[in-house]
Amino acid sequence: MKIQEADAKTLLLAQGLPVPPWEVARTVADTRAAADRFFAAGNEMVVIKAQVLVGGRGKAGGVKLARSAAEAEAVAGAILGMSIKGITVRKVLVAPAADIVREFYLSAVLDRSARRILLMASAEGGVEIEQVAVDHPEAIVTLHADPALGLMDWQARALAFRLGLGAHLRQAVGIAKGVVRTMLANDADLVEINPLAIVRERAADGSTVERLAALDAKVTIDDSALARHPELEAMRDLDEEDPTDLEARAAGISFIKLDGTIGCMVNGAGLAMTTMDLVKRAGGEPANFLDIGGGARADKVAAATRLILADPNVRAILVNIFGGITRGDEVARGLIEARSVQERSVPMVVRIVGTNAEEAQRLLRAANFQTAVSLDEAARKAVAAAGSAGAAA
Amino acid sequence: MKIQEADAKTLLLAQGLPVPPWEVARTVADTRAAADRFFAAGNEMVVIKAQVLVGGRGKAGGVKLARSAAEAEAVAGAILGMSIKGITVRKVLVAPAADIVREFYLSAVLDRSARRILLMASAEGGVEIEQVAVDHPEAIVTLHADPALGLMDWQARALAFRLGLGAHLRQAVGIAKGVVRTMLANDADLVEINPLAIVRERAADGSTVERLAALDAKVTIDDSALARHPELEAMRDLDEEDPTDLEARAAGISFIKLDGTIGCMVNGAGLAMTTMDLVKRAGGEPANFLDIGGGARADKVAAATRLILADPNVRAILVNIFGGITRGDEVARGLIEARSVQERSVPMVVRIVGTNAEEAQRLLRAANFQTAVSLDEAARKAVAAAGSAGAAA
Amino acid sequence: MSILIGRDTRLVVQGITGREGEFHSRAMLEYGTPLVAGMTPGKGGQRVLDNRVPVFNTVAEAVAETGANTSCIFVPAAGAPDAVLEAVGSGIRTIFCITEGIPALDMVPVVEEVRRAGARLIGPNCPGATSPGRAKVGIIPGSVHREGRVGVVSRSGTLTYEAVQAMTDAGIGQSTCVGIGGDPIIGTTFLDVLQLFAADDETEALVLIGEIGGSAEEEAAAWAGQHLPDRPKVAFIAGRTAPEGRRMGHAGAIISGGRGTAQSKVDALEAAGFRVAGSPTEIPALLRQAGVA
Amino acid sequence: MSILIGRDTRLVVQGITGREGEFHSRAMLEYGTPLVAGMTPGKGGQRVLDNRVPVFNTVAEAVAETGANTSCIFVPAAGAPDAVLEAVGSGIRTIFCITEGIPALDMVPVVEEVRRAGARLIGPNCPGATSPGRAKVGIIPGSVHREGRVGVVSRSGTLTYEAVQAMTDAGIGQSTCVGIGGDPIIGTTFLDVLQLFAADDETEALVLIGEIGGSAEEEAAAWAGQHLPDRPKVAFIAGRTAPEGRRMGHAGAIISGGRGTAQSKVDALEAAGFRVAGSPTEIPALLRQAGVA
Repeated sequence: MKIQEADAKTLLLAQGLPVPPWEVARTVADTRAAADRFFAAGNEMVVIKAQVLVGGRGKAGGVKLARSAAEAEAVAGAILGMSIKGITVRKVLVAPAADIVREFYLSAVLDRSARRILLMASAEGGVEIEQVAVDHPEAIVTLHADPALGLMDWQARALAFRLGLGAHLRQAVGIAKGVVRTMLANDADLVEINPLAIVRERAADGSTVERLAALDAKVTIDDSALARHPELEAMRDLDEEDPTDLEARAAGISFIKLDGTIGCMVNGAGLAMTTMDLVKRAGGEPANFLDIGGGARADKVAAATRLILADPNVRAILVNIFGGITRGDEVARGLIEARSVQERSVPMVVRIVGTNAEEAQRLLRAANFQTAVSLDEAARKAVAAAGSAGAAA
Repeated sequence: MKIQEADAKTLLLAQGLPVPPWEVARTVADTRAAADRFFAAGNEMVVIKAQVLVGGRGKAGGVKLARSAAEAEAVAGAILGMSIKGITVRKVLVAPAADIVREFYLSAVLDRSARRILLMASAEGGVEIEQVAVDHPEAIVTLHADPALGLMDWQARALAFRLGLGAHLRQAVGIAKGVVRTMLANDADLVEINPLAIVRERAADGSTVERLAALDAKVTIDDSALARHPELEAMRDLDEEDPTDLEARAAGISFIKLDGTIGCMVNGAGLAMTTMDLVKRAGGEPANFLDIGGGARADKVAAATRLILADPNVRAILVNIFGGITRGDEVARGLIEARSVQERSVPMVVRIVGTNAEEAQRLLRAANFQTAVSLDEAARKAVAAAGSAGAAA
Repeated sequence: MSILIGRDTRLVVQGITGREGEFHSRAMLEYGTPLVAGMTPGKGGQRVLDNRVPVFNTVAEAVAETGANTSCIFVPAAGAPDAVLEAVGSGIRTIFCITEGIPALDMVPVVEEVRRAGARLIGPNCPGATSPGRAKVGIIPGSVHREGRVGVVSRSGTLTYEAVQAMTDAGIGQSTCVGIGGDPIIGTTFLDVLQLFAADDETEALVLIGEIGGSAEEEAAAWAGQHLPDRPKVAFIAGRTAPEGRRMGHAGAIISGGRGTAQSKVDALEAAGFRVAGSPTEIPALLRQAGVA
Repeated sequence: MSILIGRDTRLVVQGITGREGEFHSRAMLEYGTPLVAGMTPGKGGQRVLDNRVPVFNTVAEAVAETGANTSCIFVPAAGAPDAVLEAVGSGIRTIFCITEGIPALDMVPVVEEVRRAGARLIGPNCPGATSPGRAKVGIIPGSVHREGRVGVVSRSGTLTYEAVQAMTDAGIGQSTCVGIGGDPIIGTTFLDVLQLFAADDETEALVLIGEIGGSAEEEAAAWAGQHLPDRPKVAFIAGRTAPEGRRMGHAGAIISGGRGTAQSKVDALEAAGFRVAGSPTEIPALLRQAGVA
């Protein structure tokens, strides 16, 4: 689960990382008021950043500076309501603009090959790490945290020296360890600070001091761990969710909406992807990924049907069930019942093999469903059905 | 550092262990009031326990039951002020008397050979584990916590089954893990629950339920870790400390008062024990263990002298320094200075070898100290000096 | 021979008294698997599955009493990492963890401990393994199999059944089918299983069924290209139409930062001499083309 | 030969720029120890000890640049466990930790990690080791030694100097003297050192200097009695007059529950064929009696 920058910063702050203050505003007036408070506190400039869960908001014009309350108001007016990669911006983060001396990149991810937490850092901060990996692979410093002992101080020191952060050793060690702690404390898949920056600040005596600060933060949470972190579940941003996402979660169905016209209902994630692939191969476009899981019963089939039909682009539904724990006849009954109550008539091609497949076949034929024996055949039939349904519409 | 039962129970409670309520009272009136509160809460009997840091308080008459406030007052009167192994009882713990079904023993200690935390348990609770080890060694169940993973659930379950606690599995697992957590959270050397008991309690609906409860607790803290646990340092019971203990700690001197007449001042713990042993071998009795540590300077020597002379039984002082980091001349100067201000004149035999030993010898002879070359000679001379000093006194 | 499970397997099922545990244990017994013990804390002393299988409170007791050497875990996600550690700590050498939904970071120290102990973990979130005609451990329907000489390794469940059924229908049998699981942190990788198959004299050909996410297919392909140049090799990769940045059901099935795409895997497999199928149903024909009788 | 340190030793001192680190590093250099590097985070690039020793920010750099294979740690207690882990993680094989006052539980995972890596840790809270005429690592005064063929192992500092001085004064030299440290959790035990001495062809006789607390002396005695029946063996145990339940300076020197007494150790040593001295000064005479020339 992705969470917004402000929430990510809250998690970093909780682990003692140096995150400059910020406010979140949902209206132009609130943005101006927040900016005013930062100006009153002695800041000369604020940054206003669109809060969306997609990347590339900078390029899209979603991050702007403002030197006055009036300017902040104007900027907020431009950003709030804009669309970034299809997402409408509903809130902005307001923070003092930092006086940046140098930028770094720091993240913790799960390294599947090594089966450990991987720390990645680079002195090329502020740009995407994927780009650095292409342009300057030698600039990326990596190290693994120990599975049992975690990130040891000496590892964090070595990382700091390799990044040229010897002058900020103590802080750099604290930040590197804090990133790993943030990951462990929240069951995160990814904790990213980009940029981690050396910023220049004015001390109480008027002199300037340089210190490290986390200016942006990105955290994603392991979905499997959300059940034990209700405080993180509460960070889910419903603003950016489709209502179907919510319904799918409630029904225990794994569902991802796509742009095509052929709805898919499958048991098993690998088979669901394969079904999508075969739809495409047969000349169609899948409208969704949908895994109803193992041992699915009639009510789940009904919920899956509703989820698929909620998409107005859907012109045909392909049901592909390989019965193992899942009983084919149970799915067939669910489909028959679901069709009887559905508001929109869409052709359905059903392929059920494995446990109780014969009974399923009998039930489906009696109810005049289109059926198929092989998966490839089912995909072809569904594409054909969608084509004629599209032509009819 | 040993801490009192009430403090140990506080630490267990902080880790979620089931510890019945208690109060600590320093006067007879407070004991009666505490007992009254427990009676008012529906308890029929309270237990009143002397709070001292030495074992065997039960046998010494320091643990008694009371069925009424008047009886509690009488018992408190008998216990408060009594002497247990030389320690005056200054406070008591008051708690509801438990309805015990069965008693167990459970502790976590540091196993030096295995270099791991060792959990020890026995279904023979309420008696000292050393006694069980002699009488029923087969009744003791042990297991090691993993150095990295800690005590795993399955280990705790196996322990519970072996103790016959299958009916209380969930609670037993929580308690075993809590004991290890208590050890790790507080840098304890020892965490002991004896007895851990199945107690019978009345539920709200009048039925009786059985559950596990920690009825007594003993925790000792690793002295080396006290600096990072100020909250534990605050649990030090100054009531039971000799003022010299406090002074020794302040001076950074390792000091233990004993019953003999020959004070010892040595650098190094092993050599300090050896010096005591040789005093005994020469027919004397050491008055203390004292290690002034490495690189000791004049002020430390002066403090050590004061510590030794605070004991009125001391009739002679044996100083034994093997100079390495410690400079012999520095120690000699410290001794000369210390003698010049000391209130009580006691013969001193000094043996200094190693770094700057010759200069030390010269200084000591000039100041009319008795010196010795070998350690055995020094011990003999000290014993002789104490003998004549004793005769003269 | 076969890999992971075979004639020497003596299986204990952890969580045998749960709904799923009991259901699949019955199927394993019916398939002929030497299921010698069950384990559920607090249910020790019972016998289950028509009185055929004794239940113990701990794995250690099951090992001591029945000589169990392999375990299959149906314990819920919250207790599954501990169940794996119990198996390892009790001397079990091969552990199948069927449980899904275990937080990935929970598995990091567990996988390390398994490695240190020299044991083997398959999964979590895996369907198990079958050596047709000998034993099946896990939840793969026994009916899809046929005895033979093709080794199958896959990250998914029903997709594997689909592919194996197609092989069986075409008269191509399997030596062992292994589902390694769809989670990001798993005990046994494609590469590990290919190495086991390489050393198995009853496995003549290989089928690898992968999906988007991570780089385990690429790593396995590189090794197989180098070490098994002459062995018939067929592969299928699911997720060609999956969008970037979205988890496709399996916790591990995600393309991120442009890495883990189906195309990258297909390219690596083809470069290593795998014939890559466009649909699971094409696998039998490609095996025949590669020389499987 | 000698044990632990010798002609192949290439030493890096962790915490070389601290007061103690610098003082003892100078003494080690003067003794002729091949001290090739120092390490203090943030002081990398400096040279210390009259420009003779380069300082690095990390142990890994010291190893890469100077071929260091042994380390000596003078880092304060709060940082010492991490310093040991850094040495292990950087490829150092023999680590002497001089630091005292490290909480015992901090050392439990560290000692385990050292063991897993196949490295060796001596200490913490130990005076180090000397192979007279070759090298000394730690804080033992070089002047007490004399080259020879008696191996000495001890839990304490100044008591060891006392015993070694007595041997040297009597004309009995040492192959290696090892101080294993007075803490309850230490990396190398009496038994470990006896086993090293047993394999060393320059060590003819053994001196073990123990003290109350724990059972390490008993364990070592049992092994030596069985495996080194003919080797001359002398011991001394400190703490015959120590009361029960009080820590005698060393964190590990405590009799608890009637265990760890001097008598128990003396009995075990005598049963294993050790001659046990009543005073450190008697050690040379007992060595002569046992046949040391």
